[in-house]
Amino acid sequence: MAKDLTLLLIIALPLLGFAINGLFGKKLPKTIVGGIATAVVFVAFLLATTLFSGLHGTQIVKLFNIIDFDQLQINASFQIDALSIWMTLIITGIGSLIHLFSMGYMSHDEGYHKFFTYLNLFIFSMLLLVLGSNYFVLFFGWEGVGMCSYLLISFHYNDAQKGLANSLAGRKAFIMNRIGDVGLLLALFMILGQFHTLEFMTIGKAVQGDVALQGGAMFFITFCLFIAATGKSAQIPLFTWLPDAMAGPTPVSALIHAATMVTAGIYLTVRSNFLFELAPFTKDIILYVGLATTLVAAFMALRQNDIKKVLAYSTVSQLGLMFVALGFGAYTVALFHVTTHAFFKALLFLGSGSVIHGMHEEQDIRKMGGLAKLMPLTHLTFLIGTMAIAGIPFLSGFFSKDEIMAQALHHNPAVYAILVLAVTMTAIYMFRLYFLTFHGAFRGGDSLKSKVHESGLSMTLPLMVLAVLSVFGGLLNLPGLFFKNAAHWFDHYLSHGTFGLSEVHNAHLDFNTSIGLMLFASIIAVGVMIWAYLNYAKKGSLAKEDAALNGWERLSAQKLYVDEIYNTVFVKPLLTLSEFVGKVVDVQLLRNGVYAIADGILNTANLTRKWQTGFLSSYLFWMVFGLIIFVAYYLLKLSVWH
Amino acid sequence: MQAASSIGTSLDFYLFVSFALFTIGAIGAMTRKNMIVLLMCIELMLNAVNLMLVTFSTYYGNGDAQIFVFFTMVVAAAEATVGLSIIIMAYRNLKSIDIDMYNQLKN
Amino acid sequence: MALILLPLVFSLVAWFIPSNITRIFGLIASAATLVLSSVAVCYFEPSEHLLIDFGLRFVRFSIDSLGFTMILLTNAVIFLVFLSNFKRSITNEKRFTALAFLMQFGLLGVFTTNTILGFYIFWELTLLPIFLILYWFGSFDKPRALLQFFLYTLLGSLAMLLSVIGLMHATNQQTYEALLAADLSSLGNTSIFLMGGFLLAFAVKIPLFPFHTWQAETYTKAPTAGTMLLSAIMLKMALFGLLKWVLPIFDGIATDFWRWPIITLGIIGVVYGAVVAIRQQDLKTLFAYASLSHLGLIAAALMLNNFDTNQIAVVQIVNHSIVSIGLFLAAGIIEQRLGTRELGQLGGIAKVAPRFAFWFAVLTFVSLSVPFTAGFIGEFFLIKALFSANALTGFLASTTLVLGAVYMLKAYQAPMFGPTINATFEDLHWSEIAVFAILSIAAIYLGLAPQCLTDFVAHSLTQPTH
Amino acid sequence: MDSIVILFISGLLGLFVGMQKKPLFSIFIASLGLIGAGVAAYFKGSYVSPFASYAQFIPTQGLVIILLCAVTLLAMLGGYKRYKSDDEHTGDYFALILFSVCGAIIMAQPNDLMLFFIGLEILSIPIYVLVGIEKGSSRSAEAAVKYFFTGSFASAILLFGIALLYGATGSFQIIEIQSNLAIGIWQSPMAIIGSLFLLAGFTFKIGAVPFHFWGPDVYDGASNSVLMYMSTVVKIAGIYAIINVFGQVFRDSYAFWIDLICIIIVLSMFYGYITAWKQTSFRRLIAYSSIANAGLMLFALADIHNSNIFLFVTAYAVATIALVVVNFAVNDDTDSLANWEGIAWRNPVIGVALVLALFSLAGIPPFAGFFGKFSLLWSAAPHVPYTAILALIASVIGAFVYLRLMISALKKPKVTMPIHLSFEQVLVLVLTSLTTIGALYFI
Repeated sequence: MAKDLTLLLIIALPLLGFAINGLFGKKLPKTIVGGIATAVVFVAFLLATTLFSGLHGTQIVKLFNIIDFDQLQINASFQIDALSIWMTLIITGIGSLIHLFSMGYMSHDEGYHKFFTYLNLFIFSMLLLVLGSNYFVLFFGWEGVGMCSYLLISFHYNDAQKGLANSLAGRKAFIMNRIGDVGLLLALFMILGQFHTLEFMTIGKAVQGDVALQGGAMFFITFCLFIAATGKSAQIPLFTWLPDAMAGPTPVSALIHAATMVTAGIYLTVRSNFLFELAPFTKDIILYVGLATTLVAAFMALRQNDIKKVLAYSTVSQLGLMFVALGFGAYTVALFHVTTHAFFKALLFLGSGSVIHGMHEEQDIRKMGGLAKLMPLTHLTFLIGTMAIAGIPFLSGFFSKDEIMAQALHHNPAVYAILVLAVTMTAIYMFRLYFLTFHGAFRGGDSLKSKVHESGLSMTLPLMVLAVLSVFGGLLNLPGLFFKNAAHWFDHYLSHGTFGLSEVHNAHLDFNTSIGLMLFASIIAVGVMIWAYLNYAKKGSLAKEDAALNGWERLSAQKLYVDEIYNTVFVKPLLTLSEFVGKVVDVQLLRNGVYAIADGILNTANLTRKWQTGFLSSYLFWMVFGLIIFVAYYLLKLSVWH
Repeated sequence: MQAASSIGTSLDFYLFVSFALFTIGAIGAMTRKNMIVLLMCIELMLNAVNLMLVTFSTYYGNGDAQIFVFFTMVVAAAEATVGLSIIIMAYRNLKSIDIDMYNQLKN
Repeated sequence: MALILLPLVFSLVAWFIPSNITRIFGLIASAATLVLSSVAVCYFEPSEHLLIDFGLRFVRFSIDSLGFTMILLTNAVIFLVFLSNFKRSITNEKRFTALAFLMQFGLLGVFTTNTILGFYIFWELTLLPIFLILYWFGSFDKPRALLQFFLYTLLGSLAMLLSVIGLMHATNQQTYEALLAADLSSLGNTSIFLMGGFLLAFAVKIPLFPFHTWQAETYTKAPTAGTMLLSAIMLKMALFGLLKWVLPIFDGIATDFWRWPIITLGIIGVVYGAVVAIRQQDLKTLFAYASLSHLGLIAAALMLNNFDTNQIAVVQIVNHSIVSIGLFLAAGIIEQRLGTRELGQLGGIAKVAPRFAFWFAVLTFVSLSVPFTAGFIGEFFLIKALFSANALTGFLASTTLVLGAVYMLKAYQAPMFGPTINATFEDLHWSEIAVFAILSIAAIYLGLAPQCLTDFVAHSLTQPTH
Repeated sequence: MDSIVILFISGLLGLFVGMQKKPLFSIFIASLGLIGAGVAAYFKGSYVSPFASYAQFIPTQGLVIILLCAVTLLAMLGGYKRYKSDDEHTGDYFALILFSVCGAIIMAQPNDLMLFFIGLEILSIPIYVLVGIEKGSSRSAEAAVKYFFTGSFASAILLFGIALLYGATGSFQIIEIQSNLAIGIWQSPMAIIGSLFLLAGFTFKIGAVPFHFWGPDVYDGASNSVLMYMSTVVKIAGIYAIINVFGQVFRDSYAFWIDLICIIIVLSMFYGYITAWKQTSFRRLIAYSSIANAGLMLFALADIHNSNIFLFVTAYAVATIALVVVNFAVNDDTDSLANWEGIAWRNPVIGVALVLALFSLAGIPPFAGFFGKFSLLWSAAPHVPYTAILALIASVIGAFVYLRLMISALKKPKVTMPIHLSFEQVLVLVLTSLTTIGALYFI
């Protein structure tokens, strides 16, 4: 099959699934709805693998013109290269697993067909985002995934207790994303102003090696792009929506808010690497924002009690880590972590979904415990995920994180030190989560305990697949010290197949430092694991109740009060402003002002009508008076006429 | 427009008289309350005009204005007729010929 | 010819038909005009003009591709108004039917006339039916609000009348082509004043920022059909006038003089409308301010008088018509079924009326200009044009993305989601679904293929000289 | 001349016929006379189409006569119900009206100030009488007294002006006056004072500020049927007289005089419309509206060479007649605006005629009032742009007044009892409505 046709099929299949489910989903049986939705994504994945295997250079597929003006042409066209196909593989691969999982997870939901409709639409938008060959198509997908994210977060808007909260969370996510979108929009405008095109390749070729471009314009463009990335990828200051987005069904969290959509910001940065390379200052900003995010989010995760919230903050933290890598210009490293993170975070989310499903929608870890026996398969896979993210040696997370640490150590030891802190905290909260959930005594009450059950095959199968990937994902990009030949496969793959990346070279540490680094990381991870085991499993420590929290714990549990601060600094003033402008300026000042003027004019009638006194003598007097005034005026005028 | 008659220098005098009469009439019309007096004042104004017309007629030496004077007199007569009958009708209604009593219609 | 006169005939006929078939008549007759105009478009060569001359002195018609676009839009809007109100008592009224057709006639006249005085006459002609519709079917408790709308508009259009007179005197021409050819730059400051007169009329109608005070009040108190007519098509007359008449004719020092003042007002309107909309409790008021925000953007972008932007502006004009019909229909549906539009008194409708929830959501997203809808293309390119003219205006204009999300989502979520306050809610009638479906399809079609529209209208837009 | 003769004879005839106490017969004779006069005027004058292009609304002699006759006919028919109720005097009333029209015709087209003055008095004196026809009513009596005294006072002022002008120029012939003024005499104080006195007399007739005082009181006190006549014919005749006289007198000193005209226009329009807003009586409202419209009419003087007044006065006259006829039908005794609520619903003819008339007065296209205003401003605006702007602002206030009236009339009525209209009232309303729409001919 021709490549372009394959590509179009990949994009069209989810759309087809969306159309079928959207139009007829209500009348079809649930298995067929879910089956179709899963199948289209899976077929897309298979097609993507064929593209992957036959990948050779960059290829552009043009579909049609969106806008064709004299000075501006924008096409709906797509780009096949290493980066886009890799992202496609992640999206469709993990996407199909999550679809499969959802068939089980959502089986009792009345909005079943709607859910799959949205999911397919999301996959479609996401594919547009990563496959587009220009910023416009990317923006298309960018906004599209935002919309789907909104729809899916507020999916359970009818819920009796949480319906309103769910919809508010969706709204928050949408608005926060929109702030980022404005950044992207402005960046696009500036790119258009600078290059008169939005095609990646054209721009890339235009800027390549052109050091003269380095400076103001590039800074603004990349800065705006980065703002967009912070919106989508939940970085400071726009990260608060992601934890709230956990209001959505868990598969959504896994797919959108862990594996795919939130990495769009990283994709954008990698895709625009040639621009960022010209803006070192922006890269510094990225580095420090990423660093701050990863630290802050990890800190917040320490004392969260909602199983999904912990994972959410963990996601924010990991994304921050990726941005640190980007800040160092280590694009492939960041993308490597995107990949492994997609594996284990999807696994963790699905695992938590399985737990929540089994616990009948209970998400509070204080009500869990001892689930290891009740849900063995889930337990095992969750453990693997936890170990992967915590950086237990030779699991996928170990390698990808290590790469980032290595970059940090190479560039800036201080950053490295902070990252060590963040990584340690990651291990702490993840094991805390794991042990509190799966070990110890069940705390949810007996009636619930009797109902807890292991999930069905459609849910556990994806878990197992993802667990395998989480374990072996690291093999994609082994460090050079183990297998000389197989090492850095991913680096090569990306940097040779993606425009601009071949220009960027990652730092490689020498042998001893690498070994030392890995050893240190392993010690931390394993040490934390043992500590957590002792503390939570053996000693039986439990999550404290809110009232018992001490100073730093409270800060963590209350998320550093960021939401409150935003509320006071941004939301409240905006609402007050709106209220003020609406009531005072608009109604009082403008509208009533118009009325007042009108009334003022019309009320002079009360005055003018008094002139009509009713007395004949006064009429005659005024007539004469007017006449005299006229005469006087004209005689005066005559005297000055010449 | 040459002065074609013997009226010559005394033109100003005639004009002054005419002005004076007109002003007296106008002030009278404005200040007096009795409708009959009002009517008379207006007649006075008309006659002031007549005087002026005749003056100018003499001054210019053509007869147009004198003919006009006749018209004015006729009109004045007609006005007086109508005016008096209106006053009578008004008197029937309000039992008064004080002009200030006629003050229902206002504002 | 029949294209223009048919509505007038229908308007007269409507008085004399039995009242029990009025609503059918309205629907069929408006459909007929729509079909007729669609057929006419098919036979129309976009690069040509269709001249229609009744032998009148001041009014001649000449339909170009922009005119045809607006004709189609008008006829479609009128049809949709009839369709969407099919279940309401208002379409059962002869008076409404007759006035709506009269309105259509006036609008068609505005969009097709070839003489400047004709433009003014038809412009004012539309006031008569809308005034009566608002008065008869609206809920104006005091005549003051109604008068405010009417007289505000009248003040603007009288200023325009003066400008029309001045323009005709200054150029000694009255047809569009002749006015285009006339050299106004020699007039100097006079041309600035003349353009100012037009702009005042347009600013009131669009409406631009300080002249918008009539809008919210009128929209709220008007019947749903009236609001639709006003917002979906009548206000477009001003944008059309700007695009077709004022900008090309006054291209030169007058446009240069007024460009930044108007853009400033437009951008203020964008931000101001959005900010005010956030806190509104009445659904229709909220949409009114949203409209202020959207139209400010179009007006501002139009003032750039850029060939490409003007084409996109047409897309956005059509898009705004789609959005406003849809949103005001939704507000009307809620009001009709529940008797209130106060957000605080609404909730959980989605649960009892899923079909309504779905279509309302679609229209909400259309108005949020998400991808695949015309608004996405429109907003993107309009803001782009503003941005390249001045980065600050572009930035301010782009805040509409965020603020728009804030108020639109509120407007959607507050009544639809959350705890059910209103247990009974009759779901959509087929006629209402049809309206929503047509609107959505149109929006998505334009979102994917705006080029078909921009190419079509490009023929009749003049390339500015600067 | 033919027209005047015909009118005079039919007036005389009417006096005799009136003794038969057959109102129908009287109105038949009177109508015949008016129609005959109109026809005669039509065939007499060298009729040039005034609408050859929009720049040429020059009134021809015949056209004014036809207009005056037609408006009088409408007013007479509209008020017929009142006239016939007093069948002893029906013939007299019609005779008075016909004589008065004679005066109007003479006055409107003068070439000689003497003739003009005679015409003016012939027009006015019958109206003094007509205003007082409600013999038992003190209001009517008061109106007659006020009208008579202010009117004859104004006549005296006017006459004084004529005398002064004569003194300055030595002639009553307008052409001669013009040619004499042209050689510089216009700068003599006597000519200026004379012109001002003359203008005062004229503006009194059309009722512009500050010589408007009689208007509201007299309109209020007069009966509806007389109001129809005097609010229209007098103004038409007056404005044409102004155009014809001052078009010549001011010709060479246009720049000198135009500010006075502008002041009068602006004062009249604002004063008229604003004061109309607070009125509770319909006839007073019409009076103030007519003051404002008098101001508008004076725009005809702004462009002396093209005074495109015809359309405007026609539109004004038919709309006013329609309104007064409606008021006559619904509201003869109390004359309160409150009685207007919902009347459009109680009779469709009233509804349509009312809406058209009010929109026409407010100047909304495509009705006659708009074309009238347009043709006026078309010539005037380039000469007096700022006044035109002020006038348009005032027009908005005016629209307030008219639309409030309409809103009141369109309100759902409390009383749904249909209003009965007599045949001739329906006829008048239909004719006025047709005229109002018929202005579309000028598009």
